[in-house]
Formats: sequence, C-alpha cells, structure tokens
Amino acid sequence: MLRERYINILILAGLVLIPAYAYFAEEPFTITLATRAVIFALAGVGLNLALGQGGLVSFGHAAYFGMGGYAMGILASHAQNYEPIMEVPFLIEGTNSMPVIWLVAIVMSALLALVIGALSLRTSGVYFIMVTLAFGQMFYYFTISWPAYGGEDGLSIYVRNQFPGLNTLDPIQFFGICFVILLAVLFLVDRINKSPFGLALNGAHQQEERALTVGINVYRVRLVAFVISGAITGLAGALFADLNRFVSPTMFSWQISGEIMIFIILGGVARLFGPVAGAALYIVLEHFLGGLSEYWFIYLGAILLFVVLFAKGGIIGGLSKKETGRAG
Amino acid sequence: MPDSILKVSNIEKSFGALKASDGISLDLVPGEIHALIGPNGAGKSTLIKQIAGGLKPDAGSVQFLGHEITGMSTAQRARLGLGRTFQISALAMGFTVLENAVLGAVGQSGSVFRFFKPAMKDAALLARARSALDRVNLRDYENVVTSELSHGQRRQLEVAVALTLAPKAFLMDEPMAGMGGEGSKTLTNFLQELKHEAPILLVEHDMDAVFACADRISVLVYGKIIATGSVEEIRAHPEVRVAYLGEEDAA
Amino acid sequence: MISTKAMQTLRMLGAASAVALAMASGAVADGHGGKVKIGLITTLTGGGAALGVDIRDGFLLGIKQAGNEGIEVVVEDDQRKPDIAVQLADKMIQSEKVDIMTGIVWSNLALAVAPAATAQGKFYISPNAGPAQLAGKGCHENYFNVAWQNDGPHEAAGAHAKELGFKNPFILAPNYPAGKDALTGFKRTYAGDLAGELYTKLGQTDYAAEIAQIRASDADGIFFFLPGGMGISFLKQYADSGIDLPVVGPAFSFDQTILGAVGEAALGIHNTAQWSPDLDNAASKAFVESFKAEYGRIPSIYAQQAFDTANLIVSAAAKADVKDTDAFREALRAADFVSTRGDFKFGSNQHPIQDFYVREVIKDGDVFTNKIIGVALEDRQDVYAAECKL
Amino acid sequence: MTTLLLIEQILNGLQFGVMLFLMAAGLTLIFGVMGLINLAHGSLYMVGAFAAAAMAAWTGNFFLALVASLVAAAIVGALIELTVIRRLYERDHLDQVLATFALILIFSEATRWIFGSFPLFLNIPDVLKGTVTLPGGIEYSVYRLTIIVIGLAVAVGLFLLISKTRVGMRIRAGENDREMIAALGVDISVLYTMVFALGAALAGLSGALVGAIQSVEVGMGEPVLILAFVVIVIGGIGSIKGALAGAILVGLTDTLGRTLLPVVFGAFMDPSSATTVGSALASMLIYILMAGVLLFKPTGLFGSA
Repeated sequence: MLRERYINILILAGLVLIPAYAYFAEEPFTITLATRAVIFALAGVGLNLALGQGGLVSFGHAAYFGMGGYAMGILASHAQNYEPIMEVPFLIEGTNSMPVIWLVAIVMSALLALVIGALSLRTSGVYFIMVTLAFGQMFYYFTISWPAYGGEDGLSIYVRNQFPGLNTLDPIQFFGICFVILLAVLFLVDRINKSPFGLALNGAHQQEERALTVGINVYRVRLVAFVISGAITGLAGALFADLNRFVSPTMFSWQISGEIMIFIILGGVARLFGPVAGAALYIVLEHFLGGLSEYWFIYLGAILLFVVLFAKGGIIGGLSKKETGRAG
Repeated sequence: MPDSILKVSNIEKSFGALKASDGISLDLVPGEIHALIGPNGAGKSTLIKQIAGGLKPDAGSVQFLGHEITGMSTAQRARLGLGRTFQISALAMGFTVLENAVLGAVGQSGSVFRFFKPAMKDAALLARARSALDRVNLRDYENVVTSELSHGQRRQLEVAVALTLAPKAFLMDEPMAGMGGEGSKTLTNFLQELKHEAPILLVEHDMDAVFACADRISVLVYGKIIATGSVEEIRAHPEVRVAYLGEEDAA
Repeated sequence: MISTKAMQTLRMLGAASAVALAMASGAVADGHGGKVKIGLITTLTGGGAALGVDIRDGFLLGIKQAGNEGIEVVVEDDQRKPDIAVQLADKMIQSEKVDIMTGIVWSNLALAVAPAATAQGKFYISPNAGPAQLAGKGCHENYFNVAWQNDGPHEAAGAHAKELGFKNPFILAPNYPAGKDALTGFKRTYAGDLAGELYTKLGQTDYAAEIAQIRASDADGIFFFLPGGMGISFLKQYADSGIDLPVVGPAFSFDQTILGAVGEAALGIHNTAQWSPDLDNAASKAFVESFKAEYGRIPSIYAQQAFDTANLIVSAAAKADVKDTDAFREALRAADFVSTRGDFKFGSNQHPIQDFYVREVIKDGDVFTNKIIGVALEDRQDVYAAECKL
Repeated sequence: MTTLLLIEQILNGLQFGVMLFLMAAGLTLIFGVMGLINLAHGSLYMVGAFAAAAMAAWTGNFFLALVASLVAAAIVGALIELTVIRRLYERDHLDQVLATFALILIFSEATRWIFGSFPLFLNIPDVLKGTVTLPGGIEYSVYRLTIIVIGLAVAVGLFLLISKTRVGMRIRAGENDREMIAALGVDISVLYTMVFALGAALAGLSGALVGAIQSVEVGMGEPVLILAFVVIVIGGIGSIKGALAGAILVGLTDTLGRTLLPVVFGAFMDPSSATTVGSALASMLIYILMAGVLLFKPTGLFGSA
C-alpha cells in the first residue's frame, strides 16, 4: 500500500512537472496533451467509482461524457449568439461562465445517470454491459439527427469559457483549472471509497448476498454510485468540450465508452489513481505510436490485450506488485 | 408456550410441476434452537429463501416479530433483525476480517448513505464490529484478509457478521458444514449460549450436531413437514425413520 | 522540403521517377525566399480512410511536382474524430508552427478545425469539405475553399434532373446536416414536384424499406446523396430491386474510391462533379498520368481537389511571403495557377466559381470510371456568398 | 400506405431480422456455452466478408466465396480462441469486453493494412439477381428471399444440432456443468474451440451474404455487432430461440418504424419536420424497444435468471 502511495505521488508529480517544463520550454502543445490526459483521467475516475468499486461494468459512460459536453456547448452557444435558451415559462439564458457550466453539466449528467441507472440496474452481468452500451448509442443517434444544435456537425464555441480571475485561453492556466478539479475529485472519491457508503458499495460488489443480509439496499447504493459516477464523467465532458472549444455527437460514441474503460484497465482497476496513470499512458501511446505508424491501433490493441491477459493490475499493479486493487 | 418470534404459515411454492413448498408451517420461539432437517431435494433451500427473502411464496405468509414480512426484501428483513449465515461462506473475500464485520455494522446502523467520514475510523461502527469478533474469538485476526482465513474461521466470521446486526433471530444454513469434530463442538457450545440472546432456526445436515444441540426438530420431506418435536420424539417417529433416518442409515 | 513523415510516405509509394511537369505557375522558390510550412490533417485510419489517403496523395504529388524546396508538409491522421482533429490542429499551430492548414475530408471536422485555425491567425484552405456555415455568415478572410461549397454538386444534380425532364423524382439522404443540405441544394435548382423525400439513418446499410417505398411511389427518377459505404449498399440493392428509374446524384457515390466496390450496379448513372478524369485540358491530363504513374490508380475528385489545393498554395508562395499575411492572402485570392478543372476563380467568399459537369459511369477495360457527357451548371457560385461580409 | 407496401415492408423487416439472427446466433451460442461476451464477433463478420470478396475476385464464383467466408472465419475464430479467448473464460465480463475490444482494434487495422483503405467489390451471383413476383403481386428480390431461407435454415439447423445430436448434448451439458462434462471424459477445450469456430463461421457467413448487397469495408462489423447485442439482450442471452425472436422483433421494429413514423408524424406536422422528427425517433426506436422489454423482463424474453 505504501509503495502504491509513492507511485501515486510520482504520477501526480509527472502530471505537474511535464506541463511546467513545457511552459518554460514554450511547447504549448505538450500542455494541451497533459490537459487532455487530466480530463480523460477525470472521466476515468468517474467510471472507476461504478466499475472498480461497484463492479458495475458500464459500457455507456460516453452518454454522460457527451451530456457534459453538450451542457457546455448549448449554454455557451446561446451566450455566443445572445439568444436565450428558453423564455417560457421562465427565462433561461446561455452563459460562458465555467463554474455555472460545470454545475449544469454535473446536474444534467447526474439526472441522465439516474434515469439510465434506474433502468439498467434492474439487470446485471452481461445484460447490464449491453444495456448501458445501447443507451449510449441511443443518445448518439439522437444527437446526430437532432437538428437544433448542429446534429453531426456539432457546435463550435469560438472562445473558451470564462473563469473569474483567469485567462482560460492560456494553455497553462486552463491546465491548472483541470488539474485542480482532478485533485478535488480524487480527494472526494477517496473519501467516498473509504466511507460507509464506499464499504457498502464495494461489499455489494464482492458479495451481493452478504450486503443484502446485513440490511443494505444494494440497488439504491448502486444507483447512487452510478449517479455520482455519471456526474463526474459529465464534468469531464464539459472540460473536454472547453479544451476543444467544440462538441459533437462523437462524444457519445461507443468508442469513447471503450476508451474510458481502457484508461481504467491500463492503469489498474479499482485503484484511485488507476485511471490517472491509464489516461496518461494512453495519451503517450497515442502521441508516439501515432507518430510511428499509420497502423498504430494494432500496437494499442496488442498492448491492451497484454495488460488484460497478463498484467491484471495495470501499471500501478505492476509497479506496486499488488494484484488486487481494493482501496481500503 | 411463549409467543413465537418467527412464524411460517402454510407456505406454498411451485416451480412448474414441482411443489417445493407444500403447505409448510413452522415457528421459532424465544430461547430455542429449532433444527430443520431433511434429505437432499426436500425443499430446504427454497424454504430458507422464502424466510430470508429473495423468493416470494405463491401462498401463505411469513411473520417476524409480529410483522408481516412475506413481501419484504432481504434487506428489509435484515433490518428488522433477521440474522443469517450461509452454507457457503458469503463474505467479501477481498476485505479484511474487520472490514467484513464493519460492513455488518454499517448495515445495522443504517448509515449507508454517509459519504465522507471513513468507515474504518468510525468509533461506533468499530466497537460494534470488534465486540462481534470478540465473541467468535476472531479479534486477533481482524487485519487478516478474509480469503486467507481457514474454512472454520470463515464460518466463525459468518456468525460474527450476523452478530453485528444484534439480531432478534438467526437463520443458519449448515453452519457446521466442513468443520472438523473439534470445531463443530466449539460451535455447538457457542450456539447453546447464543440461543438465549436470540433463537436459532438451524438448517443442518450433520445429524450428530443436530441431536446434540437442537431443542426442537422439524423434518422436511418433499416440500412437507412430516414431523416436529423434541429430539426423542423425532428419533422415535416412525415416518421419519422410514423417510429420512432409514435413508441415512442405508447411506 | 517535405517533412520526414511525408517523405516516408512518398518513398513508400515508390516515387522513383517523378514525372516532371511544366507547371505554368513555375512554382519554384523565387526571390521571396520565405519558407512555408503546411499542416495536413486528414483521415488515414478507420472508415473513410480512402478519401483521406487520396487527399494526402494528391496534395503531396502537387507539392512534389512543384519542386519548391521552401515548402514543408506535416501529415497527421484525424481518425475521422472531431476532437482528434482539433487536438492535431492545436499541435500543428502551437508546436509545429505551421502557416497553413488543409486536408480535412469531413464537414463536421472542418467546422471544428477551420474556425480554430483562422482564429489563431492561420490560413485554412479546404480541399474538400465546404459547409454552408463557413461560406456564409461564418466566412473568414483566411479561409479558402478550393473544392466547392457543399451544395454545389447537389445543385448541379438538381439542374441536371430538370434537364432530363424529371417531373416527380424521389429524393433521399442521411439524416444529418450534410444530408439536409444535399436535399435543399437539389430542390433549389430542380424546383419541381417530388414523389417523396426521405431521411435515412446515418450509417444505415440496408435500404430495402426505402427501395420498397420508391417502388410504391409514382416516381419518375431518383436523386440520392449517400456518401461512402451507404452509397455502395444503396446502389447494389437498388440494382437488384428490378426498379428501372433514372438515377442522378452527386459524384460522392460514383467516385473512383467507390466505383470498384459498386461495380456494374453503377454503370450508366449520371452524376455531377467539378471534374472528371477524362476532362479535356492539359493540366488535368498531365495530373491523371502522373498520379497513375506515382500511385498506380486513377485519381478521384478528392485527389484532384487536393492537387489543385497544393498548386494554389505553391502559386501564392511564389508571389508572397506567407508571413506577410495580407500579401499572401491576396496571392491566394488571385488563384494564379493552372487548375486541373480549367478555369478557376474565387468568389467574394473565397469559394470557387466554377462549372459542374455531368458524368456517366462507364467501364474502361476492366476499370470502372467516369466520362463527361455534359455541363450541368456553368460558372456556378454558391448562394451563401451573399451572406458573407468579406 | 397500401396494404401491399405494408406487406412488402414486413417482408423487409423479416429479412433484416434474419440477417441479424445469423450474427446474433453465434454471439448468443458463445455466450450460452462459454459464458463469454465477444465484441470481436463483428470482426469475424468482417473477416467473412473480406474473405468472400477476395475469393470472388479470384475465382469469380460466389458459392466458392461463401465457402471461403465460412472457412476463413472459422479458422480465424479457432485461432483467436486458442490464443486469446480461452484465457478469458474464467475471467469476469470486464476482462472479456476489454480483451475483445483490443481484438477489434487489431483486426480492423490489420485488415486495412492487408486490403487497403478502399471498399472491396462483392456482388450477387447472376442466378440470384433480379426479382420474383410473389402471390399478391409483390415484386421481391430473389437474393433477399435467399437470405431469409438461409437464415431460417440455419435456425432450424442450430435447433437440431443442439437438441438432437451428440455434439449438441455436449454443448448443453457444457452449458450446465463444466465439471460434469469434463468428468465424462469429454475434452471440454476441444468442444469450446469447436463452438467458437461455429459461431465465428456463422458471423463470417452473414458477413459474406450481407456483403454482396452492402459495402465490404473496414469497420463494417461494429454497427451490426451493436444491433446483434440489442437482439440477444431482448431475446435473452444464451437462447437461440430468443435470438431468433429478438432478431425478427428488431428487424420489424426498425423497418416499420422508419417507414411508418414519418407518416404518423405527417398527420399533424408539416412534411419536412415530420420526416426529420420521424427519422430521428426511428433511429432510436430499437433502443427504446430494448429498454421497454427489460423493464418487464430484465433477463430478456427467453432468458433464464
């Protein structure tokens, strides 16, 4: 456990030092890459709560990622065009304030996760995997064919949204915002994992019968975890949209759901920092393998396969030589 | 006879053509160990599920402490005070012994939806968990990961987790299974003590253990209770001898 | 100079003897001396990679033939994902410090990248996608389109349908923005009655239900816009349906990248484009020959558009230093290069004003290709130019 | 809409359903017997289509191409079973999803590497071209009728295989009790390889059959894969009967939905927005259907708990 803690600190240090170096070396793109890694890590941390702690293999987290993205896209595009979102029964205006957008993204994706979770959690095992996948696809097709917000074209936001006191267009400052959010969420999720709720969630994952017979309403525990998980991934979606200043239905695609799962497995399932390490590795692979070969997905596939088959604990598991990832 | 804690009345449950529970009635009174025996396929596990939750009878009712619990979920029954142990240890194997016990305490305290205070630093939860571990002599093992416990120790932990609920009645499914003679004896003594706290409905295969500790015995055959009575009565009961003990002897 | 990655590509493709072409623009680095760095982002993996590969190959061929040592090209793959495209654009602008960006195949990706590039003071020169937003209100002085505004080929098809005497055609397209633009474009020039109008699911592969509806209607012709695999599926299934109505469509489903997969089912169909491999002018013929020699296949319109894009940039680089944005922009606007499609000039919104041809799918030996049979629209300018405030 | 057109659309829905069944049957069989969720099933569909296209290009014979699709997919299936899949039987579903997701990445790019980025050509054989007139005057594609017949034949074949033959008995036993069958002296790993190859061959066959009227290109398998998942979730995972019922239900819902919904909305909207809204809803319809089924039967129509 101690060793894992050092590895975690090392990962965080890397995430700070690399952009800091890039800042002084004037390589802003490296900062953009680091920001991307941080945002993906955040999405992964969200999914990991459901998947790692709760054993809820959601193959449809792109739905919340996309919902967060569209929360940003819709609010900011209305602010950009000075058109209110709705006037009846009461006036709702667009906004370009990041904190407001984050709040809306969290609430909207939490609500979506509540509906999808309430339905999907009636099933379990493979059904759950496939049902969440199908719900994600449903939203994918909906956003493509829904003309109001650009359909497949998506929405371009020309200027990054505002955060009081900061220049968000400056890559290092935007990185800072994302990094602080990641830290805050990591802290929060760590507390949740260790709380009675986290114990119940993990206990129900390991032995559902036992959790039931000690009087825990497993369905409700899972639903709450699913909602928190969706909300975090939704927040990541809003940040991702702001990073690209663009949203499109691809944020809802099942490949995104798959990628978020890949971050977790690469880093180590049910480890607090698993998705962080995994997302960072993914970005590094994408960047370097992508530069080496047009067919870099073959290598990515091979690495993923190797990790799943032979290195179950992911990077962190491999480094800390501890197979199981129960955060105690 | 004192009022019964648990009362099963005329339960019926069919799976297609098979009648797994055919008008079963039985009760559990304070201070007793009531053993339920029966050959394989007699419908024991079906009956347990209908008492503990997870399976709804087609007809009949289950009452616990005067509450009608027939339609309740497993978790609701547990919160009313029905403690349960499983035939095959149902423990979170990745948890430590203490974590498993704390999980029980969390369920008991109804503090599931608390998100910030670490469970393993909560004095009330820890006290409840440790006192349960004390009672089954597992206190020294509290930091051991459950998957590393011996079989007998896991059975003890099962009981401890049930104890954290401070149950009003126990439902124990073959607690002696797979335990050596010595362990079995220790557990029997422990149950003799425990029954004064809360009566025990004991489903058990081990005949010697049943005859050694049960106050009353019910015999289930083909979904029907063919006899209920004291150890002596059951030993002497002709139908039981034919239906059950005869088979046992032959085997 | 071409960057190492692009160099590898060229070498990979066996570029031993480059066919030297006398480009009228004489695009050799002259007195201006300034280096030009071009970022080409296109789709090289996954579905639709065929289009990106043709754009890359056509573009690199153009640059190579120009022989301009001062032009460097960086090629990246967007995987057809908008977020990857945006990220690569950031990379090219922030790290590679490119002056010009180009290459994007898809409108939705272009809508993500082009505004980001122009907002950061770079040129974006589109070799393919021409969404209405960027031609009208959202036009930008640093955004040029060398291909067409998206409606163009559809308007041409509409005009041709009218000329063929369609009285009651059935029209269909996928349910996404480009699909809606397609039907709108067709209706703009056709302007008659319709037997039916259908939006299909994006990525749909089975068209039995739509074909049944066409059969049941009293349509006298069909117009469809179904790019990529969707078009292949539709054409095969339509050919097998026994319905024998004349079909017109934009070139996207009858292009060189696709014809091989459609085969006989496409024979004889009229389609509209700004170019065809048999177009009768010296630059086009030379281009087709050199492309065939270099890559061993007939170039598609995508390759042709990219080739023209490369030559436009080369011509501008010969006149002005790219660092002098205003001068370079003027040089681009002049479009002083010999286009493979003959005359070429930009409209006020920096989209081409050009002819659209009607082509017919033919079999030449054992290769399916297109042959020009007429002109659908002459000197067509897109309708959005009026909304552009340039 | 006329009755005749409605009947034709129902036929189209049926044919679409049968096509989905070929894909779903292998998926559900593999899940039923080995408890494995295989995302790479779409890749096997693609392998079948590409093998058929390559064989057709070489020999010009469609039936040889079908054989090639079966053989190639079965061989590739057996190979991945031996190297990768069998390490996954004892793993949880998460590992299975990720490992087979990795296989998709590898297969897609490897296929593109071998065959290039351009779609391949595969056409209907001359004997099956054109249409026949069915009773009632419906003109229907011979090839589509052939697909319906092949699909139903495969369904019957699978039922017989599983209920009547020795191999089928082993499959059923394997489904219920791995240890028992091992004790009976049946080499379970050979059985599993066979079942996986069978499922793969079915996917390959459907890829080739469908490839003749659709586009043979990289990535063609994934959309079908997701539809096949919806099918087996609706039908109940592991049940061949459920796969058939689910496939036909999905086929009919999708086909009728996309033709009828715009008409329905047209009753109270202007035609253009009716088409837009109708098509948007139609594209979501099967997922709504799935959610509806699971609301009432969380393990699908024919699934066991």
